[in-house]
Amino acid sequence: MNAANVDAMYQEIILDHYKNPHGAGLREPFEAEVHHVNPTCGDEITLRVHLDGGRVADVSYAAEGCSISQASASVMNELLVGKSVEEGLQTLTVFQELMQGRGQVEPDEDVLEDGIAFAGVAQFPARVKCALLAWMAWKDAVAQASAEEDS
Amino acid sequence: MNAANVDAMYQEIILDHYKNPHGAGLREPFEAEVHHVNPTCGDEITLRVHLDGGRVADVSYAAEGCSISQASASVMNELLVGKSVEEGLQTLTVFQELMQGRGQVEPDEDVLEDGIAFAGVAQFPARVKCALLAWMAWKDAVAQASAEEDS
Amino acid sequence: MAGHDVEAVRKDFPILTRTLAGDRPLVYLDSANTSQKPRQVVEAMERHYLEHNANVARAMHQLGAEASAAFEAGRDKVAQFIGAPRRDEVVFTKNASEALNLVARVLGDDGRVSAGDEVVVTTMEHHSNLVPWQLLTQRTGADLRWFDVTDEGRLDLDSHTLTERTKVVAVTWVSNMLGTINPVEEIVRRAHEVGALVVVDASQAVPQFPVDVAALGADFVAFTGHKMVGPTGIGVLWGRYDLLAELPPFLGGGEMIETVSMDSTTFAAPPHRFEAGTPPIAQSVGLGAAVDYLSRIGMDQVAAHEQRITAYALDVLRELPGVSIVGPKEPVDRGGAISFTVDGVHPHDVAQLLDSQGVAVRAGHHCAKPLHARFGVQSTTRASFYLYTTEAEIDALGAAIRHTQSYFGAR
Amino acid sequence: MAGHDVEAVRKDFPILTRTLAGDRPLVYLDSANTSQKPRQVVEAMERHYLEHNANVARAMHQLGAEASAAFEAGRDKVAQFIGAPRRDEVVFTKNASEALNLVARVLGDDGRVSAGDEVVVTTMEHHSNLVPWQLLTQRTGADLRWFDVTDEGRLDLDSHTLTERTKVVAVTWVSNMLGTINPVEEIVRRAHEVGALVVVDASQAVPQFPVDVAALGADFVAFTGHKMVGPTGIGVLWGRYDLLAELPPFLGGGEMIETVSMDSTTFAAPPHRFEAGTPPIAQSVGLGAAVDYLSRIGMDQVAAHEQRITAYALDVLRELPGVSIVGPKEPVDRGGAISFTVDGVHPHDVAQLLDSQGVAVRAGHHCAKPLHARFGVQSTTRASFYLYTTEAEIDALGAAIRHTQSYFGAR
Ligand SMILES: Cc1ncc(COP(=O)(O)O)c(C=O)c1O
Ligand SMILES: Cc1ncc(COP(=O)(O)O)c(C=O)c1O
Repeated sequence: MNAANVDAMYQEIILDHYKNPHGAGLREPFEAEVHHVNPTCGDEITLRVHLDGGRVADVSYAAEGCSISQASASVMNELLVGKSVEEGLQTLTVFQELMQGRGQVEPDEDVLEDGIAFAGVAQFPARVKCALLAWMAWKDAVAQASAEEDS
Repeated sequence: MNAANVDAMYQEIILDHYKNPHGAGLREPFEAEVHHVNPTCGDEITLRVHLDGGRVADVSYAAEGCSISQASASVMNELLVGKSVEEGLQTLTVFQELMQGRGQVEPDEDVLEDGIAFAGVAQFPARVKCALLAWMAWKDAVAQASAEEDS
Repeated sequence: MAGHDVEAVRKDFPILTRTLAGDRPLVYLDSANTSQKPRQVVEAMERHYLEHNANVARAMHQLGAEASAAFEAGRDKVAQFIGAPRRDEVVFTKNASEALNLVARVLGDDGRVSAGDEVVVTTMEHHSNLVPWQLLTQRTGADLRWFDVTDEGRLDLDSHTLTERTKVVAVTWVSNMLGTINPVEEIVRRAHEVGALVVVDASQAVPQFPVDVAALGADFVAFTGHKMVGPTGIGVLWGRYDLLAELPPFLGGGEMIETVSMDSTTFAAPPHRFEAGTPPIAQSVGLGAAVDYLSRIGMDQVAAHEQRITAYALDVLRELPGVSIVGPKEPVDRGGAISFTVDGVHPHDVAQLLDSQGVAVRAGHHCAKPLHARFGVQSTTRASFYLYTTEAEIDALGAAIRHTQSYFGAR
Repeated sequence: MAGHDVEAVRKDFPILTRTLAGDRPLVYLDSANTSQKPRQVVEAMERHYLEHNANVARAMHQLGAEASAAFEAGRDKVAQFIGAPRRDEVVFTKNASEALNLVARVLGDDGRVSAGDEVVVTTMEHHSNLVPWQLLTQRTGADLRWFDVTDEGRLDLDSHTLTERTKVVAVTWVSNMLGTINPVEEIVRRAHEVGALVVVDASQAVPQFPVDVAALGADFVAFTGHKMVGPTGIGVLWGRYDLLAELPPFLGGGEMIETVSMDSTTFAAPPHRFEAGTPPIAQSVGLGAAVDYLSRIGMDQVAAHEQRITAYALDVLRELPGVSIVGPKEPVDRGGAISFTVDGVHPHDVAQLLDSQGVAVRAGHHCAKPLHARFGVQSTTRASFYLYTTEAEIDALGAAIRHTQSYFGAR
């Protein structure tokens, strides 16, 4: 957690996503909207998913939070839109493993693309929740939207 | 609080009063009856006072407790019955000072008579409440009975 | 497995080498009241305060991360120690009493106990597992009922019948007065048959034998740090996660919220929902160290030692004329607390005389007044044992009782 | 009187000599979250555990007498420290949050707050002095109202009018976010005029300046041990004795009773009525040592030092371009917590970068979400000071903020 580690956390990629978030904003249509909060620090996200026959057609969001949580939402949008829900959930699992690995997990660039930049965050337990906020919101929203579709 | 001190607490006088309590039992008439409990150890006393024109005509009681609390009720009965309420309250003050003096107060035999035997108890903070239980009950009962008389 | 080395254990407890007034060595037979603490536990807290102290959860700095990790490690250790399926089923409270009150309050607030319902306890309960239920039933208009005990001090499960009206059965696992170990599994079975929740007061159980809350099958289990070689100021409520997740909060404040506005508030998931304000941080570190200490010795060993010492003490006490044991006289389904009376000497006077010989026991109602009433005594003297208790100390107890008898008899 | 010797004080706090990752010395600016502990406090608890440990009140043996005396001495010291007219007005809780919840619960249970009544707080409250009142008003059907704050972060006493309907006014003495010191005496005057009770959250006050509860005139005052160089696991509720004596219990259990039967129970007098179960014994010893420590330095000195350091820090922060202080910018009626934002950098990122320089601050909503909403920010970064804080540490804060700005600006 020294200066070097901070640089490992604040990768160029993360700061770029933070400054130019991908897919930010709330859009129509959507099947589910959720609001998630990180109670420790107050970071918040409102997130909508639009599914189209088992594919993630859109993930739109309004997020308020630190660079890590914002960049994570942006990277997630890039990764998930266009994928099948199933692939998306697999990606989430891989990302979650990376984040909860305390810096011991080697990131898989084929699956996570820009998401590998978060490897450094995994060394900061207090910030892992920031990186996962958007993903957990998406998981929740997808579950709701799928239940909707099925019924 | 060594063996010597225990002997100081369990004075012959105290054990005598314990074995042959003075004025024990609940009697009529009475103007007030109270029930006091030492919550720490469970010692209990039910106590009645009968006043007669500013004099303590009778103090009757049913007590359940250790040798100290029982002997104290017995000594108190001896000391108070026949005295004026005012004298009784003064005696109580003197006794209380002795008990709360942590063994530093010289007992006044003229006022306390057999009560001076409790000087040793004052060295045992946990037992002071035992020695005071009956006295506090009497104080309470007298207050109630006097209020009664006045009204 | 090697036997339990009491002498080695005693070296970890500096207080046991103390001498008291009259140069008498301390014979500490009051562990059911509170246990002594080994150096390891005290030093873990000292190190925490002097090297890693910070507030938890809220802090992002390095000290905060260290303190949070240490605090949550205490929770992990406790969860593992009691076989909790999930770490977030372990709620830290200030003591067992708060844990039990927490359950009683939120069941009422949630409407799970209301007018016409029945809450069932036993006459063997410590006040801390009785008064909260009295207050709950008074607040809600529910009825309080109880299982009675037999003359030998066993729970009489025929003395009350659970029905569909029964919403909660709250029972102690081990009586702190009688030493009786209750058939908690059987009670759980009967309670669940009628759909009642089971709250187990394990304050005297968790310190003394291996506990597996998952195997037990109860809904809530409460215990307290200071009786298991841990610090004061921390207790534990274990609860089934799905149940905790449905229940409303107990205390409101920092760290138990999800989001707050002036008008409305949503609450965090368990366990944090039930941990308002700054938690017992150093105490969790201490309790974690306590659990490590007990685990290193092995709870099987602790239990076996307690069985041995209790059997020995029952033998010694039974042979003393004029001494009557209140509670089971055989070392069967029985923990290491023995309450007794001495003919002609009030329990306080017994305790005082024993103390003058260096023998520390408790006298009084042991926070179990109804149980004393049941046995027709106002108070008793209680000797209780733990992993550091020796047979020599039991012999000292016997000798001190004889001294007491002659002291009061001779004068 | 000699001035406050910060360097001498720092020697008592071993943690302040720690170095963190990257060999950076610790700059601890998070004392409003929790204070560090001097050796004297930690050692007092250590000695207690290893030499005098026993349960209190219930035990008649010598260790029990020692432990009880030590525990009750903690109460005496706290009572004297805050100018309590009676020692039995000091109730020990687990933290300030429990103290505040205790009052809210028992006022509701007692029917002193019921449907149609009004409870008044402020938008400046810590969640621990807001959520308990939200829960109370929800349970009872009473209304929750509040005083707002001005743009400078001062309480706007004209924003709400107290009436006969107002039963309770609950207000923080010092805001943990803004640092504002509120005119509590004036609030007490207005509240008592309409017959309302006043509950003061003094969590940030008692650690920082001399407090005299008798002079203050409030009905209840709550604070917490860990913010005043004391241990975690202990808080204090001071209450007027006559009021405490009228109120029903909060938690039921051991030590808070007078007598118990299965059907009915009567309760002990204050403070014990409100202290169910084994109390925070070692923590009272620690808090007593903390109070001794602060008294030896002198609360006047502590307050003067805080004023000096806060003024210095306000100067440093005001001069940094792109840094905005949220709360009073002048060191007038102001405690030593300064919340601020840095243009273009999220508070968590600020805190993280400061931490990488060894500077420990807090970022987030500081358990004051409504107040952040009031100022249109989701979170802030907060630096807070105590008797061991030096001007060099404030300079380090300034330098670390500049580093943060260039780090995020340059990349
Ligand atoms: C103003 C204020 N009130 C209440 C509290 C709660 O204190 P505790 O967390 O010890 O319950 C705090 C501290 O977090 C505080 O700053
Ligand atoms: C059986 C039982 N239940 C509950 C308690 C209460 O524990 P605590 O005082 O730590 O709240 C005790 C101990 O006093 C106990 O023996």
